[in-house]
Amino acid sequence: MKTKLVYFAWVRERIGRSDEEIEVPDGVVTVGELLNHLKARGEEYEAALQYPEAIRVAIDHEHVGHGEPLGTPREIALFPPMTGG
Amino acid sequence: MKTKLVYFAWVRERIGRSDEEIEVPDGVVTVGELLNHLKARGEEYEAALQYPEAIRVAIDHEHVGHGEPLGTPREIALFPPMTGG
Amino acid sequence: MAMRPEIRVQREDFDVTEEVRRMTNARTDVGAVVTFCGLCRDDGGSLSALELEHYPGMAEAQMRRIAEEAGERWLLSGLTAVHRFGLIRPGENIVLVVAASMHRQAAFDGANFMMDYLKTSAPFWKKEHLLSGASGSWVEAKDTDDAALRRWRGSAAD
Amino acid sequence: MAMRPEIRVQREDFDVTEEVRRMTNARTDVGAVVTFCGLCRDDGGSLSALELEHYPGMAEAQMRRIAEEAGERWLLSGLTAVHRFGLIRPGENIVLVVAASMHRQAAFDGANFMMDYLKTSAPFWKKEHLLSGASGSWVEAKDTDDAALRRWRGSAAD
Repeated sequence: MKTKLVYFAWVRERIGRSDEEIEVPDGVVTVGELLNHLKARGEEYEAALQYPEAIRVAIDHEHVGHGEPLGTPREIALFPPMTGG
Repeated sequence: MKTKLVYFAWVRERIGRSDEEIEVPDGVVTVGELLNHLKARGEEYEAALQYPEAIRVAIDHEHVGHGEPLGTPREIALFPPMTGG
Repeated sequence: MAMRPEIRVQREDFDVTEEVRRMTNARTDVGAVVTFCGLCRDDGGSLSALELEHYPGMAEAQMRRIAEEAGERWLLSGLTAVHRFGLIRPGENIVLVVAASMHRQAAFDGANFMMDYLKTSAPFWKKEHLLSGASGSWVEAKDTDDAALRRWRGSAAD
Repeated sequence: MAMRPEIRVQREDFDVTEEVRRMTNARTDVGAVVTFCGLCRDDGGSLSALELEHYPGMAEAQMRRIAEEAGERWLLSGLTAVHRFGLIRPGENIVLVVAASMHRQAAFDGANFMMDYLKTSAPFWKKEHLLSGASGSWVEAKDTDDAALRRWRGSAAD
């Protein structure tokens, strides 16, 4: 499955890009499995995703927990805890 | 003791004036006694002070309870419960 | 407390932006400003105006006392209260409170406290004027306003 | 709920009076308007600016979800939330919330709720730029902000 990933704040800085399209392997079903899969893609991903529990994930603009299935999204976003307001 | 009295809202309307100077007799020591004394001054006062517990009193711009002594004030104000804001 | 409340009782309307700016201008330690505007409502469609009467001198003194009490309870960098008097039409402003602080909850609590006490202990009274031309009645004090006060009793500072 | 929240994410500043007027204009059923302004603070004197990053699309969607939830919990006649992005200097505005209602406590609670959720669940991030020219760090999420959320859980509507 081809999926668009978008990154924000220090996740974006560490990975070194703001978005990309990746091929999600068939075995990767949940959000948590996607994070693990990405972490193995290189040291910039390793640096960004070192503490997966600090990573917030949104699928098609909605927050999801790490145990949720990915489904067939248009866009998956990875970012740090939010600090707006 | 000569004292200035000021009236507001429906207390003012019923008494028919916004202020006056009166002679407070020696036996009138507390706020409550003053209200009773005024009530006896005529039917307009009777109408205004019919329910003394509904009357709020301020001495020199400070709220006082009906049991408080009058002291030697510059100004005593009588008015209904406040409805600002 | 270095905080000096700005207290005004006036016939004219106020401008919220202007009052906020007064409290944030040329300083960088204010993180939160909460404003409250109270407006003249006309639920039944029969109101021409509210006539706001006040006790000059005591109104300002009482508003200042409440503001200073708020300043003792919460860490506020500024507190403004403006109360209008005279004839006020439905949809027009009656009262403004502005509370500024480093932190948002102090600003919310300071403004909320100021309004609760303004409603019940500042010497203002409202009389209704009806569209029919008839003189309406004096607005009565509400039990719910007294109830609102109780939550501030004995509550610790911020 | 007839209430339609006004949600904006923008680079430009906002005007509080203007946003209040938008919610009270030509109506006589609004008795209370509470506004919250969040400003850029510089406690240490070393900050040049905050850079506000956001997730376009989701930011608006999330702000709208929070506003609609507020509209279900309290009787609000209107709710506005404006969040800025880009470089924001100390003393400048970051965020505005305006809640309008017949009654004052609903307006206070609606605005307060909106701010607590904006802080913790709307996709915005702050990076510090220092006067020294050095790139500062990303502002970290605060435990106190998560704690502030808890008070809204399971609390009944107005």
